[in-house]
Amino acid sequence: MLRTALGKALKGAQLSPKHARVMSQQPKKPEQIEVFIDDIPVKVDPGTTVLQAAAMVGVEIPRFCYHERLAVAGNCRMCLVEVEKSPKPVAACAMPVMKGWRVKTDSEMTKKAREGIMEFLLINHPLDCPICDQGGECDLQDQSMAFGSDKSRFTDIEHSGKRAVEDKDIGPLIKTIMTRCIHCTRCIRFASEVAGVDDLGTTGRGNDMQVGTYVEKMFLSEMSGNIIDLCPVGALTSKPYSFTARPWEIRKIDSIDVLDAVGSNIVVSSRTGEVMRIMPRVNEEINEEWIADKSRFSYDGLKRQRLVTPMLRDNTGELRPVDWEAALLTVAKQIKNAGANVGAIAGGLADAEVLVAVKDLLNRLGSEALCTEHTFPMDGSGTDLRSSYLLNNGIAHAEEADFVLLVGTNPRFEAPLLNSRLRKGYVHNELEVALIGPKVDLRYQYKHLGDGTDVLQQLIGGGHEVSKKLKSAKKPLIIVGSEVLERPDGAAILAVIQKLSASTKAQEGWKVLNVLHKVASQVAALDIGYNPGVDKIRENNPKVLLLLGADEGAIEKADLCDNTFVVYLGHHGDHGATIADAILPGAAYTEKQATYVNTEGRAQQTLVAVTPPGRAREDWKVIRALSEIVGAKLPYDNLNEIRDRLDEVAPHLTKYGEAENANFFKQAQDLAKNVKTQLDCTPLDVKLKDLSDYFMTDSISRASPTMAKCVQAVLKQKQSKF
Amino acid sequence: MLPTLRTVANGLRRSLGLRSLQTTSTLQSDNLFVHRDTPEDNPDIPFQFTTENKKRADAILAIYPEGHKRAAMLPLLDLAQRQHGWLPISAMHHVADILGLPKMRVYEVATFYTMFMRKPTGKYHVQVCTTTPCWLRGSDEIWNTIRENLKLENGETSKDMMFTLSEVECLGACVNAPMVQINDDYYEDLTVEDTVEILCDLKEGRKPKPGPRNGRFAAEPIGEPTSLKGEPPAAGFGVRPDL
Amino acid sequence: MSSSLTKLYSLSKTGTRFIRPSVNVMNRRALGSEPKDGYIYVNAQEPSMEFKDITDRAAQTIFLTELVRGFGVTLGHIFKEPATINYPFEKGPLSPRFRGEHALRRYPSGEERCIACKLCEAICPAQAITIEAEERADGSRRTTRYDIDMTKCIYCGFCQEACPVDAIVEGPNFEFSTETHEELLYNKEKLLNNGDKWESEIASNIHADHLYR
Amino acid sequence: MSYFGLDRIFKLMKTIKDYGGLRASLYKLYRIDNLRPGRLVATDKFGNKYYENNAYFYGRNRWVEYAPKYGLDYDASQVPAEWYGWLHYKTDYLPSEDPGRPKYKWMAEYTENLTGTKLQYMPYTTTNPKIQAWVPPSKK
Amino acid sequence: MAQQTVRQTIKQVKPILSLDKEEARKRVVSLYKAWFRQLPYIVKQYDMPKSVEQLRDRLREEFNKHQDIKDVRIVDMLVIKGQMELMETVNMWKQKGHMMAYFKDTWEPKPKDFLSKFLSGKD
Repeated sequence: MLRTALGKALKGAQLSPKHARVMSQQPKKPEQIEVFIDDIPVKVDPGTTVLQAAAMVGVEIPRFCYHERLAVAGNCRMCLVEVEKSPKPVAACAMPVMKGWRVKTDSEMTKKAREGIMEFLLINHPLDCPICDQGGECDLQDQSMAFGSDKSRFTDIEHSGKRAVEDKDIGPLIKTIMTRCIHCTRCIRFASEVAGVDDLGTTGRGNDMQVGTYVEKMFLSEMSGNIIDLCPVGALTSKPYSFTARPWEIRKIDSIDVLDAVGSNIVVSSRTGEVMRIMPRVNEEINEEWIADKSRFSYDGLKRQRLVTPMLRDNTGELRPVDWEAALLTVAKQIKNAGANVGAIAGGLADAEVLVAVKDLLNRLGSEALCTEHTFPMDGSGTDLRSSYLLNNGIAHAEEADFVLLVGTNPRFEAPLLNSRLRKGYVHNELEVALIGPKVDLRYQYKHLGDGTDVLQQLIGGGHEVSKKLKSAKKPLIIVGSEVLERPDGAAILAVIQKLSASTKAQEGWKVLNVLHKVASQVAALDIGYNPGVDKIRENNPKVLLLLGADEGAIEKADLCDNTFVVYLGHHGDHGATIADAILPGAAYTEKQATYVNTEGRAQQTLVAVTPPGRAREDWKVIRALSEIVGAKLPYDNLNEIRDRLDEVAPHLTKYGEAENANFFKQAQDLAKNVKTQLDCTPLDVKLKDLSDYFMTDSISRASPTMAKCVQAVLKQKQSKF
Repeated sequence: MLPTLRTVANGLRRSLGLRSLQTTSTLQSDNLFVHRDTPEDNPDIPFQFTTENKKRADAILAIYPEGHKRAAMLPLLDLAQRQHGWLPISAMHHVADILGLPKMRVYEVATFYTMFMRKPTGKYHVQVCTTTPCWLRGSDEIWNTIRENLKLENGETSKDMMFTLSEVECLGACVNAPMVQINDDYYEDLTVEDTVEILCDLKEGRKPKPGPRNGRFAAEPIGEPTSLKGEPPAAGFGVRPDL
Repeated sequence: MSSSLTKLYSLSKTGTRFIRPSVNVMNRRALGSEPKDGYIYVNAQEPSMEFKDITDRAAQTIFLTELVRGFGVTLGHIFKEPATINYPFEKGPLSPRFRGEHALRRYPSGEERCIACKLCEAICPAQAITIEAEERADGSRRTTRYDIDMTKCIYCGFCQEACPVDAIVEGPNFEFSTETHEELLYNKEKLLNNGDKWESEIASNIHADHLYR
Repeated sequence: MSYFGLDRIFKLMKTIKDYGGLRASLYKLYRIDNLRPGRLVATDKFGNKYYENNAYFYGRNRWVEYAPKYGLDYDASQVPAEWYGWLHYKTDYLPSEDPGRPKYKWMAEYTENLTGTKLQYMPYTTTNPKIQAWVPPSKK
Repeated sequence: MAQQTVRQTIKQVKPILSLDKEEARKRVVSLYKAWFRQLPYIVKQYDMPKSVEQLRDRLREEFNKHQDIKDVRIVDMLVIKGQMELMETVNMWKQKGHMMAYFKDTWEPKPKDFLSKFLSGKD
């Protein structure tokens, strides 16, 4: 909607305020103007709205429809303020300030305007706060307390005067109670601007206006949950969370999402030892204030299919619950028997602490067979140079790019928040996107270059139509999906891309080569020194194999010897647990304080929101206890000590919140020249092509009933005609 | 039977001053602002512009500069409605396809304007103005005449899909009150007999002459003009002498 | 018979006036010594050492007047109607607002009233209420757990004040003492059952009080 | 006569007679520590008898005599909810006459305080377990 | 050196009650007897679900717990504590629960090292 073909046609002629902000980084700065908010003088750039100017001096103006990250709509009128010499109050969110304006946010007129608007809003708003999930964190509640009148002229003894609106069915995630809607249109703007799914709109007019989809249609977005946060009232609420908790009885713990490699910052709300919901936390460098649906809604997977007690496989081949002593002793015995012939595979949800503990343990036993489930080419620079496996340029900078080449990735589902950045660049910043790989729907237009590896060759050769654009771009990005690098010819692809990125004329400090990982543990594992891929395990055939939540089926029972003793350390009964001979229950990401490194190399930590269920323990502690019984005692007893060890291994792992840069592109490219593998001619492919593929990708989301419902709903929507 | 009983019970309760419990949404408009699939209106029914209308559509699109093509939505929807008699959802989809817009944007426009008929409408859409001037001039009689003649109530369509009757607000022909709009034509200065005659003509396939029915040409007074009879004053009339 | 004895008792009471004529005098003296600064001396005072008073006191000690008066009171009460009520056969007057054992009420249709808004849980000063809620199959908001720890409860009545649907009420019953602690940890079923049992009385209490709220 | 309190003796004798003889009266006295004349107001469905005698002062003028089946195991909580208000002087209406007293079909049968009996209430959880453990697939 | 200091201090510090070990022993024995005689009444008064024999065993155990203590002053101090305990018991200043606390199961000490912490699940 925001950008049709017109956007391109009128290049630079008319720019949205956001675009202006991006452009204003250029040296020419317009003169600032002075305005007075409640007699406090403030100097602002021209074009600043009254509301923004007021925020600068700390005066908050009430609002419903205005949102910092969405276009200005100006339809709720809650932000009306008096401006001196203006006969009528002005809408602060939409009105740019003029020189010398005196804005009165606390005058009689302003108060009267607010009370009037509030009274109008409340005429048609149902008084069902007791059963409304927004109750307690509702903007309308708060603002009617703060700015509303203490009396109402609305008397409705017949129960016939209030507007009633039919509820809409927009999928299994969002519950709609449209009678509560105050028509702020935030959800509509989010859908069309950020999510790029133009399915929401207003139908009807006047008193009959309603927000909805007009036709029966699911809101098919991977970021749909954010409209719940945006909704200032209880019209859009979370379906899985519905009626289960109240905001005042919830404990909020800041944490990190680990279901993709972006590492979105989240707030885990828990109550009576149960995760009630997950909400985004603002982090401008990563997720702004959005999170993807999988991160938000798969928490009910944390309550299903959990491993709550250690288990051992008995003589009949059945897994039986045992206590920790028995489990640890048995595993230790097996490890002792195996000697150095022990291997470990780290899954996608393993944290840095357990990774380093396992590495230390196996090293002490004399084994080097430490692998990650997801592979990465070892030819050339391999994993020695950090810059060859990171999203080097950072997630936040993706929106500044002017040309993006996506190779074998579907960022919409592999990293929805990166995709939203790209879409932001596309909408506001004239970003051009090209994609090599299967044709997928990214919710913005891009140039599909085909899915063959030959396109890469052409690009290098300069014979391709896009190569000129790539070479001339000031801020080009090449984003490679980690999935294509898992191919046998991954090294060759990486080498080509390294060469390609070196050939661009990017500006100083701009890093062209970016690898987008799919799982949260991969970067940390590679940083610590794990070998990508399970080939080593297949070759060595270890007697004891330790699976750290490895559930993707990278290794099957058939790949191993019959006498291999498989130990599964993890939190969900999934693929890994079924092939295991011993199960050691670990903690999920909401239950431990653990370090994760996201795809851009930023170390972040999760915090403990709830305790691990049953007899489950924090993962690294299991390894630590095991080490003592095996006789190779690891020298750390508490979190601080193991963090010290992490610091020893790789100092950036404990610098929480900071993305440690890596810049060895040149060296990597030199090393890449040694790559012997040739490009394969099989087309590049990605696993997550469609929204229905997105919801269930790991052991947590596979256990989640909500995610299963989502998949079904998406498949059902596919059958629909709308 | 049961609904009648319920109505009676509700009426009784209300008259007794007891609170009634509301179980369904109140009807505030006779239009539904969500789509419901019906046999005559569902996305499976194909809609295409006829070749003629296709040309017209192209002409309409040509008016609007590149990048502003979405402004052609209103005329295109109108074209579709004229072709089909009303505006089915497949027509909205077709317009959305032509303009390359999300369907929702078309739904928004189509539901906003009351003159887009999203329900099957008769060949003749009889719109009776009942706003104050017409009402003062006897629109009630006209309304009742049409109602009885067509045996339709407000918003109903006759079974043979010939007539749809609706009561509308001011159509801007107050000087010629009372008036009725049938499709694009205004029939003004009506009496009961005129109304019956118009309806009869329509039923028999004749097209009655639109315009005032009392012999007036347009909005001029009947007979002689009663004011402004003299020569219009020259420029500068009534202006301060010093200017 | 008893009335005559009561009279006898009252005679003994008036008799004190004859026997102890000095009481009033002494009182008056004690109070009469009210100083100008407005303070009253309240501590034990030295007994008067006038001859008259000394003999008076001596006479009272010798004739055991205090003892006799005491017996008189006792004797009189034997024949009086006792003022204590014979619980559990007789029960004292109770207000309709009395706050006793909790109950969860139902609508006349039999549908439970509680909508799990958790306002009672929030307002409970003793944090005696625990609620868990979820969507019922028909989409309505209901509790799955409504526990009141009656041993924590301080019977302040805030819960029933907070309740928007009159679901949780403190019923009239106070005869719910138990032999064990556990029995006082009420769950939802118990509370609903209480409501079903006591609805007759709860409803009439609310009816009796409806004019005042 | 009243001066000598003889009327009371007659009253006592009449009460004894009303209660069905000396033996019954003695048992009553033993059981309820009281022997008073009163008007039998009603008997509830459990067999409890309600008496009233306004000659006694307010607070003692209504009383209940628990059903004979309880013997000495009478308990204050054996008064059913309908009679509770009358016995506590909240209302002067008898339950059968009170128009404000609802009678819904879902209303439960009154039970006395069952503590110490087999039927006593024992708390139990009404919720589902919060964590669903994984059950390993059986080999069979 | 340190031992010397200790010894000196011990010499200088005055004993509480008993002048020598024998006297201390007498006090202990008399306390034991006093408790012993009281046990049947304790069982009755506190309605303890234990037999007198069990209490006797427990009493002996309690005294034997300190059998290694040789310092007269500590013995005296323990005797005084025992007397206080007895007084509280006899005067019914205690309640059943306090008495039954003598028969509590032995509880495990708080886990100290990593492995026992891990196994007990306590941090």
